[in-house]
Amino acid sequence: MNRRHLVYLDYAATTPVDSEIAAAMADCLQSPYGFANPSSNHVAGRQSAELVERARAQVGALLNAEPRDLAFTSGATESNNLAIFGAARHRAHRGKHLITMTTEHKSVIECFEALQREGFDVTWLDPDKSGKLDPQLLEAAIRDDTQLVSVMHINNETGVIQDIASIAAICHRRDVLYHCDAAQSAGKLPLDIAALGIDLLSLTGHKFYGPQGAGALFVADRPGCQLEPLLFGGSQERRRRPGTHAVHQILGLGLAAELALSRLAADLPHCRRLRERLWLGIRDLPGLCRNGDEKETFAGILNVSTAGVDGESLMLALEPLCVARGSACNAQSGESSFVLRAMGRSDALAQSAIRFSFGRETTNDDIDVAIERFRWAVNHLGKLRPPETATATRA
Amino acid sequence: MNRRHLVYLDYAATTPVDSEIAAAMADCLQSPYGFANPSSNHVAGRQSAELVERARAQVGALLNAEPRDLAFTSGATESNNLAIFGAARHRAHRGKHLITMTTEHKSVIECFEALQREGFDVTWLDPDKSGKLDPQLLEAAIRDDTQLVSVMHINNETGVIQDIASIAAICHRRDVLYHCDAAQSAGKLPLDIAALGIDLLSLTGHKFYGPQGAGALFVADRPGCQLEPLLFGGSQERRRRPGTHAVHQILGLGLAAELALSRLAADLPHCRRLRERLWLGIRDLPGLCRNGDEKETFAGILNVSTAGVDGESLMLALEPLCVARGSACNAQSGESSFVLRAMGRSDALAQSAIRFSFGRETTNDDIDVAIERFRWAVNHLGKLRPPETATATRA
Amino acid sequence: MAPQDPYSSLLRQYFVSPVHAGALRGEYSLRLLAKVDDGSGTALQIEAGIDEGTLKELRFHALACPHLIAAAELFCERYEGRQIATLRDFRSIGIARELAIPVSKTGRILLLEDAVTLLLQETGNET
Amino acid sequence: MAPQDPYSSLLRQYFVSPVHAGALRGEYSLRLLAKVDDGSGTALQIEAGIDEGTLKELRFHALACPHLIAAAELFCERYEGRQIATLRDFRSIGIARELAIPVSKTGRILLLEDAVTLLLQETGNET
Ligand SMILES: Cc1ncc(COP(=O)(O)O)c(C=O)c1O
Ligand SMILES: Cc1ncc(COP(=O)(O)O)c(C=O)c1O
Repeated sequence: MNRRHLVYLDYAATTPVDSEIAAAMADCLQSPYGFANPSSNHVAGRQSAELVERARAQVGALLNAEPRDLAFTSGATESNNLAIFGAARHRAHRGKHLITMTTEHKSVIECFEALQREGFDVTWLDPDKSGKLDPQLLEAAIRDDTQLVSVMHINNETGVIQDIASIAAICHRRDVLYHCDAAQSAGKLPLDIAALGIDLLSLTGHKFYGPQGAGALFVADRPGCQLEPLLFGGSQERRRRPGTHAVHQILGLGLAAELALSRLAADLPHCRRLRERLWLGIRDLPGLCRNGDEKETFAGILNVSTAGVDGESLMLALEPLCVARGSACNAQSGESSFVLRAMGRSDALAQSAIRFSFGRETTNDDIDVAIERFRWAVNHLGKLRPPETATATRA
Repeated sequence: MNRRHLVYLDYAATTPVDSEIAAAMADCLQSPYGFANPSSNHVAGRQSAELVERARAQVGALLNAEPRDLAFTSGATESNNLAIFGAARHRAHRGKHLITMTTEHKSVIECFEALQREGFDVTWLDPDKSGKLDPQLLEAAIRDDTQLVSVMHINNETGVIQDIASIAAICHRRDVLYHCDAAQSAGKLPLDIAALGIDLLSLTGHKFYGPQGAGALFVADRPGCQLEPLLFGGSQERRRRPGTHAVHQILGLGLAAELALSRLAADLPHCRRLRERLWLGIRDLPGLCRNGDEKETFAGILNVSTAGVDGESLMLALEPLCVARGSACNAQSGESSFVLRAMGRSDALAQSAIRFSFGRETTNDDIDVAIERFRWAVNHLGKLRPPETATATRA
Repeated sequence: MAPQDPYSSLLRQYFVSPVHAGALRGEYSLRLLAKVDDGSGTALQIEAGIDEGTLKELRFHALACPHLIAAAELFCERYEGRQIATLRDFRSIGIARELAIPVSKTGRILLLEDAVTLLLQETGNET
Repeated sequence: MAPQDPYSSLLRQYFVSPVHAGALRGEYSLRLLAKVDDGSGTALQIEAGIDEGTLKELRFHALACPHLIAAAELFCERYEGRQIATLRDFRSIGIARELAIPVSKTGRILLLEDAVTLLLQETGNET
């Protein structure tokens, strides 16, 4: 398959690295002393340390957070693990009740499952059919021994946006820590941590045009918001995350944050236009339905199911489009999406779901190729379908 | 301070990235689809997955290990944590006795300290004065309930090389897992995991001309050698290490492994010549002594103490040399080296220790600058010293 | 361990251009239909147009994964023009090999074997 | 949070070229020596050459961190030529500020205050 013909519409899995950021990272890797260990107490080390601190300030500016409250990690998976295990274990003496949702990313869900095995009591909240969490449900679930709530900002499969301001407010009122997995929203939606009152927030560079393998965890500087570390062995990141800093990676993350801040206002309407174009181009297809709230969904994601179509065959028929079934994480297993199942979709519809996701570098032409290809694929598979097979659209 | 005048002799903290590797990483970051998520089930994703698997084969070749037994991590700190917590917890039902050394890297020591707090029983072995572990001591320390031994290959401060073949053999005979922190040796000394019979081995790219933030853990495929994961949330790396792969990072690590294999034979004698030149140039200085066994020390490290000299002042007087006091990890704290203390050095001598470390790109000129500067610094501080202050060389 | 493209180029070809997809076009003395499904959404049906013991035309419909679609197409292509009796020796494993279906996924095309068996039974009933 | 160079350029200058390091060179009616140490390796001694109540020459020796070396040098430079009595107002904190010593490290130069106090006591003993 010729690379040139690929149309990449899988921005929610990972974005291309911005070319200027890639160049700056390359410079850092190749500069005479840009590589030095920031923990080294010599001139080159101090220069590296300055690069790291500049990046910390850039990420802080993106989130309106104090730079010193940010710890650099290897990505959102690690940030989520550190936040959830770290807070739950640190507050275990106060109580062992935790709350999260069934539609969280696996790197959140599996932490809570592990904590359950450790003896914590976890309440799993379901979304409504549109994928949203009713804040009342959360309010009702909080108990005297509740210590931590983890609800993501943008869902990685459907793009559904949770009302994190209300969630944070409820948590604060009840003296419960609130962790937000913002892997899909940081750098894409405005985020003001100080105003929102979030305690813990995870992000990762490769979802907003920065490098893979570079993330951060915000930890609010307030009593009760402390973490047991997950990794031990050095005083980096105020002992929250030891290990030699990956200077070029952190530099890339910082630049991505800076760029995102300046591009937010342009990126969002761009995505909205693209999504509208895509939806208008395919919505009349038989059996098609849209997954996730139509209004409160991030503009960079369109998730659709097609009744009477096999998801894997649809993926193959869509080549050379690069899109996702569910999310990248369960791409290999071929399971149907647990997120859509939790939203009440039938198994058949959930397994046919395709996620289109796009961003800064996506063009109208890309969308037009996607429309054409998607229409062809659905028609092709429709022709193959045994005549009497059910094609009911609703779950 | 002008960068051009810096002389970088801190290869044990981090090496420069090989320029071809840096270029390949930059290519990957900038290539149209080199960035895709290897877990994505589309053409671009599969191309990325191939890059990851090629790198796995390259690292496997360096170690003579099965590629599938390698898990990519964010560095040796994470690899050490995963190996030690993972194995200790997985085998806890069999017994809770663990063995390590007092001269290990902090990312090993602090894991064992944390395990002690969890209720494990840890035996801490001291080295002899030359920094080496007497295998008999290890043999004697193993009990029926011993599950894991962790002894590093090359010590990061002194360069002392442990006899890991004997250690591995003892562990195997007694059915104890052997973990080796090879952060300082992988890519620098020949390592044949299959022949040595090591169960768990940690490495990190930035110590052998690869990128920071990219490491691996080897986990032998044999019964009893399983790990509890540290991070949860995705099926990457056979569930040993979830999270989106950092493709460019892993690619860089793989290339560094490949390059190291082809350069091993040339790098070692080069380092030996440099170290000889350096030692000959400074050994007559008053109060000077060498730390670590003279023979069984990695040629890329020379660690010396100077009686009657303050370590921090020595570091400053050495500018613009980039060298280390102890290791980068305790550079900020200014503590005297616990490694040298464990080897029986007095506090005064330990705190004056300077680690010169060098490698592939170090030149004779660099060494000559180092000699000149070191001589000047020791003389300068000697002149400042109160006349009657003790300058005894021996500990 | 190397991540392979799970679809061989032959598989892709049969998947994209399944010329035997659809209903029978000709007129035959005997028309048989075998319908199978796995109870969880995957469905396959094969139609055979038969004259004098010969499979004159084979057609299929499928709501299935790419492997099964390609396998059905390959089956139709291969057995058109053959005697009914040759179906007795049909095993999906041969097709799995031809299409280079990864071992872990060969189970996916067992439904084809079920459909062929059913077809044979139907011919037995008719003759 | 920004990692600062822990050594200001003034500190570096005094550290690298401590012109007051060493022993007294001149002849004075009164020579005083104050020796202090912190019990764990750091040692400072200050010598004063005094004529008619004036600190004519100040010299120091130190086995110490850069901050204390630079502070001692700055002290000697500053107080040479002054009256002994001016030593009474000496506080190391002023020097810490001048040398831009990070707050977390100002404790390192308290030994200088001890030495100056000792020097004052010695002059008291002598006069
Ligand atoms: C919502 C969400 N959380 C967490 C992650 C994990 O991020 P990373 O792969 O950088 O560890 C992702 C993406 O993979 C995500 O979409
Ligand atoms: C012996 C040893 N182990 C572990 C590490 C940790 O490696 P990293 O910083 O890549 O996590 C280092 C270096 O920092 C080391 O020298």
